[in-house]
Amino acid sequence: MKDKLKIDRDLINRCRHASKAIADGIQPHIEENTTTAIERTVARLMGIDGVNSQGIPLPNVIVDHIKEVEGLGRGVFYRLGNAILKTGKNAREIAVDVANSRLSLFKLPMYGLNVIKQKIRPIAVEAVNSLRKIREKRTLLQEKYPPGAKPWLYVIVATGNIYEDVAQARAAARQGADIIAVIRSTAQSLLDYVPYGATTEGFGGTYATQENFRLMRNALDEVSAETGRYIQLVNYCSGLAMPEIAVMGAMERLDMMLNDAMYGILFRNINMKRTFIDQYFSRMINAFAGIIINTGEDNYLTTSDAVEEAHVVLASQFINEELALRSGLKHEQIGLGHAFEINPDIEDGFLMEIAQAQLVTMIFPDSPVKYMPPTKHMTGDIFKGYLMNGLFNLSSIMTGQSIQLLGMLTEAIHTPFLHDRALSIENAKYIFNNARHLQDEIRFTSNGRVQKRADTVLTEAVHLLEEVAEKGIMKAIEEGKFAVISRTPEGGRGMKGVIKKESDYFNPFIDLFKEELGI
Amino acid sequence: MKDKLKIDRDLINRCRHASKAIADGIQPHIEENTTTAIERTVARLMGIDGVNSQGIPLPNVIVDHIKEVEGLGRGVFYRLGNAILKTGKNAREIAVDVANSRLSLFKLPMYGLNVIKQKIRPIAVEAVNSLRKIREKRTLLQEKYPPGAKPWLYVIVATGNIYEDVAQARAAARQGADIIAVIRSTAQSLLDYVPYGATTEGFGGTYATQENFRLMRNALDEVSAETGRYIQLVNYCSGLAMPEIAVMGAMERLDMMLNDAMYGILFRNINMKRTFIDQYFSRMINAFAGIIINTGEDNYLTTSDAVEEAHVVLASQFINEELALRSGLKHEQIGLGHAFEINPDIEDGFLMEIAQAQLVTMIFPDSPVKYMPPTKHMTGDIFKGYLMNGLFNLSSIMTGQSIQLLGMLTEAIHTPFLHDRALSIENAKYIFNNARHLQDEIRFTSNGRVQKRADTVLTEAVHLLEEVAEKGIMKAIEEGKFAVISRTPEGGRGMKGVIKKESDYFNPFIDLFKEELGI
Amino acid sequence: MKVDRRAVKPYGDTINDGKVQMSFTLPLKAGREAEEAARILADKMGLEEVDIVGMKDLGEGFCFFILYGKLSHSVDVTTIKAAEIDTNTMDYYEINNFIKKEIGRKVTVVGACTGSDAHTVGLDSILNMKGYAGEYGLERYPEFNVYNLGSQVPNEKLIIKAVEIGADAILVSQVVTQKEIHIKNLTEFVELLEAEGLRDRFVLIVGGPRITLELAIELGFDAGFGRGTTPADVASYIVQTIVKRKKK
Amino acid sequence: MKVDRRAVKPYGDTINDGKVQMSFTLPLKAGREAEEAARILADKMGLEEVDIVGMKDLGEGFCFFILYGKLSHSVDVTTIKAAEIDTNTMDYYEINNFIKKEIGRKVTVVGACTGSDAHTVGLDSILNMKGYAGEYGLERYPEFNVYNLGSQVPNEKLIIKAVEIGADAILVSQVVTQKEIHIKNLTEFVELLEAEGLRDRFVLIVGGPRITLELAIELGFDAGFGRGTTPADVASYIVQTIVKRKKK
Ligand code: B12
Ligand code: B12
Ligand SMILES: Cc1ncc(COP(=O)(O)O)c(C=O)c1O
Ligand SMILES: Cc1ncc(COP(=O)(O)O)c(C=O)c1O
Repeated sequence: MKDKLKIDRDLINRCRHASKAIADGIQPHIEENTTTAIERTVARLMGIDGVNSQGIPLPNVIVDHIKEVEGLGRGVFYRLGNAILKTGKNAREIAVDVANSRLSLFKLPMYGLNVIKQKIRPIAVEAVNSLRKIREKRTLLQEKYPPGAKPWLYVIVATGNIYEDVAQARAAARQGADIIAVIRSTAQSLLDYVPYGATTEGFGGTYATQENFRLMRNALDEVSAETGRYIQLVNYCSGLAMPEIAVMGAMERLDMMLNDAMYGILFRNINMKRTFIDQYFSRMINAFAGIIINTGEDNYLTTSDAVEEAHVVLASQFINEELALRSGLKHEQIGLGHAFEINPDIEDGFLMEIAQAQLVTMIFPDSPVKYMPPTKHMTGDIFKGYLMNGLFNLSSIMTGQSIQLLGMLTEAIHTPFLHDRALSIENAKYIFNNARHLQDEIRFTSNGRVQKRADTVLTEAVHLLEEVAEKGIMKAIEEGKFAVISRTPEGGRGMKGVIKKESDYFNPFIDLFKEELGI
Repeated sequence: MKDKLKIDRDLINRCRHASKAIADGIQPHIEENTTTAIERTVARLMGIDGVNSQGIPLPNVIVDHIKEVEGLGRGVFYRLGNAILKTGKNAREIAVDVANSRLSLFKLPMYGLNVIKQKIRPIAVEAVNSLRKIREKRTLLQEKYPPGAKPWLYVIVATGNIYEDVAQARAAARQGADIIAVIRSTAQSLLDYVPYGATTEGFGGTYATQENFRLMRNALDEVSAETGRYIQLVNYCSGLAMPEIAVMGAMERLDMMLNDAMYGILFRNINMKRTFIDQYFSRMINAFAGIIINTGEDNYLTTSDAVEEAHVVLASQFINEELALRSGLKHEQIGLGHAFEINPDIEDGFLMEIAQAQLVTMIFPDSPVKYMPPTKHMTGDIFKGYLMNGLFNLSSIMTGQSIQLLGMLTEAIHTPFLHDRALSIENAKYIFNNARHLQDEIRFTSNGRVQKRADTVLTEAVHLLEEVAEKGIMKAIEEGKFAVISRTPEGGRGMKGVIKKESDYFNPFIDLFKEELGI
Repeated sequence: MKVDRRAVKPYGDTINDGKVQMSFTLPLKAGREAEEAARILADKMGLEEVDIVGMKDLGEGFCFFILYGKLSHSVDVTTIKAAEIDTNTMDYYEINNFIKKEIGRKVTVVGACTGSDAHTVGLDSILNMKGYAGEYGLERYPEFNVYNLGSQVPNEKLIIKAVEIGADAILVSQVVTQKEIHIKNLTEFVELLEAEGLRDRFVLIVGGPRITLELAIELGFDAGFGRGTTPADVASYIVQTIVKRKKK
Repeated sequence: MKVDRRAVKPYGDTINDGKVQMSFTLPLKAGREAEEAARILADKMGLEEVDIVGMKDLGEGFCFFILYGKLSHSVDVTTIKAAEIDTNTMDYYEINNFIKKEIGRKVTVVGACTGSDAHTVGLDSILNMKGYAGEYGLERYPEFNVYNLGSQVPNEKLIIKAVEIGADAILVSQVVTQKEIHIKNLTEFVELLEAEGLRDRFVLIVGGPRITLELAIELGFDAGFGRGTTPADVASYIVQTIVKRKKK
């Protein structure tokens, strides 16, 4: 693809350079600490699942049990491994016993850490291998049922009831959707655990549970086989349980995960220290599982103006990219967020939209951009909304996007109805087909409005990134540099879940993943 | 405007050359004959209007009266002028007397033609002057209330009831429409007269009558004054009464008229000999009245495929242009018809659409193209229809069109409802504003799909025009070269209304208009 | 998520939620009064939890509404007896063979756009060689004799022609429906036929985008064909109906 | 073309033509049965001359319909008494002056997005400096004390804060309405206030895109503000209501 925008490569290099400095600034913090969520993830990887009699998930039960007595500075692996060795039971059985107060891990005599490492590591290796098999199964299935052509049609289901979701998802996939995202019930990201089992009562979305993942995966596998087109499944791995959901997704063969380095901090007021640690491990799991992440830059534009804050979106994409690479994600796995949110009343707004959309694909040529539809400026005028979605689709096909989250004509009214989604698929198919090669056929006028706009956005992003690099990301967030939202390093939810690693901290999975991912 | 398509100028020259030959071929026929419709028009210009007791329009009464006794080879001016001189009554009073059988023009002693010419010419001059005043009034009003920016938003009203039409037109104009077209009741073009008075019963449209013109003109003048934007009024001057309607339009200050050299022949099976004569005189009147004509090439695409027959549209535009110029129309008054009718299911159909739309504005830079919306491929899916109208609007703003006939989302269902039209205006405003300068910002890839398509269409048009020039337009129509419809020179309605001019034929208006128009 | 066929309701995202979208214009200025009027109308239609999501003044004392609501009505589909074309669609080859075997002579049909209707494209799709959606039209069938009279044919003229050529079937196309002009025209056509005692001679068919089977039957036709009809649908119906009548 | 205000009907292109557009999905496969079911439902809603212009199978046993019809119902608008905000909107300067003159002290308000609702943009448009559609928010008004508690605030917490700061008005924002979650949450809020005997201390306001005045009043609020509300609308209402109550 020729550079249609004549962008200054040097500006891009400066952005990448600043992003590295930003990541360097936060890396020590990430490595020196663990979190309750990470330890619950370790518990899950060791095989713990289910809930106790009060419905509390067993990973929480076991982690809280350990935390209460000795803190989590050594991680859960040590006590759990010891118990396995001592009792001969598997991790899940041990968790059940602990939950029933039939067992305390602290009443058992202790092996030395090295012994445990040596003897229990195979269980961890086994767990990792089984995730690998799932990843391989995806590869096989995608060879057998190749995914559709890009831009992929990405639609959401959000009925609150997994069984209705399944029906809606199957219908959408048959109509031509390539990707189904199950939206989570409102505020699930604030839960410091993952709900359990099939659920039928959510608001604005359906709870992310492993059973719900499984039900949807099975349904979509059926449709994949039927249509000969592998249908991808998406859920959300952000919030206080992000690494846990990552591992659940890896187990149930999700294909994409919403996962952003800063989303929880900015938009859910989750503690930043906590989030930076959790995102690192969760992304490692995503990376290993062959999952494509979707970052959340679109969210900036729901509260900020898309013209004024365009450069913040771009700056955040650079940061997300750098942090993702450090977790072992490949460029192809980094679905950067972008959104069509310019006020429709602005003269030449469409030119600005395509300028930025083109800019992003130019700067991140190997990363699939996840392009979000108009939401903020949608109104009850469903006809106009349908048309705005059409321009959005056109912008995508004109600028070579990859992942197209389809807009709903009823965006301002309700979560999508069955036919809203069908109409959105019809919209995208029509536009994509009817303007299939438009991107090959147009060039932008030299130094015209489009090129100038791209240049402005990039230049402003450089300045922002260099400023952030200088003061550090935590400080920058505190100063409200992102989306005009200010958060303090100690504020927000989940701070208590951050635990300083002790010298004998051990988490076999970090090493296994690092090795595999070559980081 | 730079030539975005890199078209071969020589091909254009060949097209114009062939069109001249085609026009030359038909000109003698036009000049040697008159028609009943032309003579009725002369009667109207002399001041005859109204109906007899059976509702037959007085222009028909008088023309039939003369025709019956002596044929029309000398025209009506002679007998009418004589009667005015002899009776001292005006033309209208004479017509009323004839209608009531109180007078026969043939019972009056005759002056010599030269005497009549000399004495009655002032009445003709007076009539032409009053038309000139109307044209000047338009100029004044347009200075006071400048028309909106191009592309002009052109909407139709078609309730069948002039009073409902008026309410709908006023609403549309206030919402932003620049042009209101009152669609005629079905098959009015087959009437060999013009209905009279305000009408409230039409099917699929409202009768074109002078009173209806007047009512609508007044309503729009009010809105023009209110909004400070001159609202243009359109009606149809095609069919068996085309020159009569032209003069009615001139009298009531219409601003545009549907008027095509071949529409009636092909789509209404009106005799071709008749049509070629009528169109010449009707266009002369349009030219003098400062009216912009709208040719009807869009009609080809309702029965033929828009991809296969694209070149026929272009060829017809060249012919319409040449014939219009010969009637004294200026380039600025020739609104050439074009339509967005490519099947929406075709891959890259949008590229073909913009190729042709751009081609037309390149070839006819001073003629405002009248761009017709999708109609044929519209279905009951009003959402998709609304979107197709959006792409149509985008195509227009991308290629610099002038007159945008807005598509209705309910095109496949009913003539427009009030809110259908409001939605169409909203659609156009959004797209035009949001992509205002897109045409300045894009260039087409050299030798890409768009450029190649334009070249193909033009090349095929050259071949068709040269073939038609060789065999003559009548023969070509007989062979079905246009829209695959075949008509014979003697077939179709209205042939009987063609009358060979005698040596002493006289029509003062032709001379007056020719003089004024410099032809 | 089981559908109760005795009480089927519209579906948005939860079974039986009854969700319906609606839009209309009222001859009232935008405002609280108009909004309330829209709500009352929705209420009379049986909508609950009415949500007026769009209200737009159109000028001239009119206001456009877009709304959503939950329909309280339901329909018992187990009792529905939808009129159904009682023949099945065969393909080009099957139809020609059927004629040869079961009728033993060519089938003659005559078609026209009647009254003031000039929309020939629909009828042509059924009758002309070229056909529709990639399927040949009846002219292409060796076993059919086709007379296509084209547009704006008076009812009388069509009947005279049908008698003259001894048509098996008459095909009427009606596309313009404004002010119910098609109903008037079709009714007149059947009355004319009946007055002449000719009704039973022909298989009587009407088609057009707004034509339904119910309407056709109500107006005294044998069948009606709407949007998306193919030549084979029509040909199959004609030949099978001819044979059925013969057997009676 | 005279509108009879005692029998107002929807308008397409002729007065009283009753034309209405509708779309919905039925849990039935596309086909004659589904089409008939759609028609019956339209009939029950009071539509005549129903024209099903779109029918599209969506898979999984669902079918989407688009239809037009003529509504037989009409509405007598002369009897409509739409609840109306009984104060009039003043501008920024007028409001501040009004407070100085008529109240003589600063007005304190507290706002929150309650329950699980995290949509702060709407409330912020009313309260924050920046405001909405070019109009300043209440924070910018010198005569207002504003406490904006932000998102996902439990009802109890909001009430405690209101009491603590001696608020004149409480502003609740509710945007998420799926499964009527807002009704539940707002009802609980008013019940809590009433249980504590605090209801009459405050001007109680709720806002959000799906909120109507009727709903607000029904739920026990003083006023409700929907789509397109401006800060001045709300400020005017608050200050005038305070004065009215004082006078009583
Ligand atoms: C093309 C067209 C024209 C062309 C017609 C050219 C021609 N030779 O046919 C022209 C430009 C001449 C034209 C003119 C007018 N038109 Co027109 N036209 C259309 C248009 C855009 C497409 C119709 C079409 O060709 N469809 C494609 C065919 C294949 O579909 P179909 O007709 O539905 O046919 C299928 C089935 O219905 C069925 N079928 C049809 N007939 C028959 C017959 C039999 C026996 C059988 C078995 C089946 C069958 O089989 C076909 C294949 O599946 C429609 C809008 C639309 N998108 O539908 C308006 C439309 C039909 N026209 C309309 C109007 C009002 C007019 C005019 C009256 C406007 C005017 N005042 O001048 C004029 C006058 C025409 C007249 N006297 O009848 C209105 C009708 C409104 C209404 N419901 O009453 C429409 C809906 C546009 C609108 N929204 O205003 N029109
Ligand atoms: C922006 C947005 C978000 C942002 C919110 C950011 C933020 N800090 O506010 C983010 C991305 C976080 C978000 C998340 C979610 N959202 Co959201 N979101 C929207 C969106 C696109 C725009 C809302 C908006 O900002 N409008 C602009 C403001 C100015 O308008 P407004 O809110 O109507 O406010 C005006 C008036 O209503 C009034 N007003 C509002 N509040 C108040 C209060 C008072 C006291 C007064 C007087 C007036 C008043 O005055 C304002 C100015 O005129 C809408 C869709 C849409 N286009 O409407 C969906 C939408 C509201 N979201 C929706 C959903 C479901 C969610 C989620 C639950 C999805 C999920 N499962 O994750 C989450 C969770 C949020 C939660 N826990 O509440 C649904 C709600 C469906 C429903 N009817 O129940 C919508 C309609 C989208 C959809 N179709 O699915 N969302
Ligand atoms: C990265 C990311 N995570 C999560 C979410 C939303 O999830 P929740 O409401 O559970 O925080 C979003 C919202 O769009 C997002 O962009
Ligand atoms: C040039 C021209 N004249 C007339 C008409 C239609 O008028 P009528 O139906 O009265 O022939 C059209 C239709 O679009 C047209 O293009």
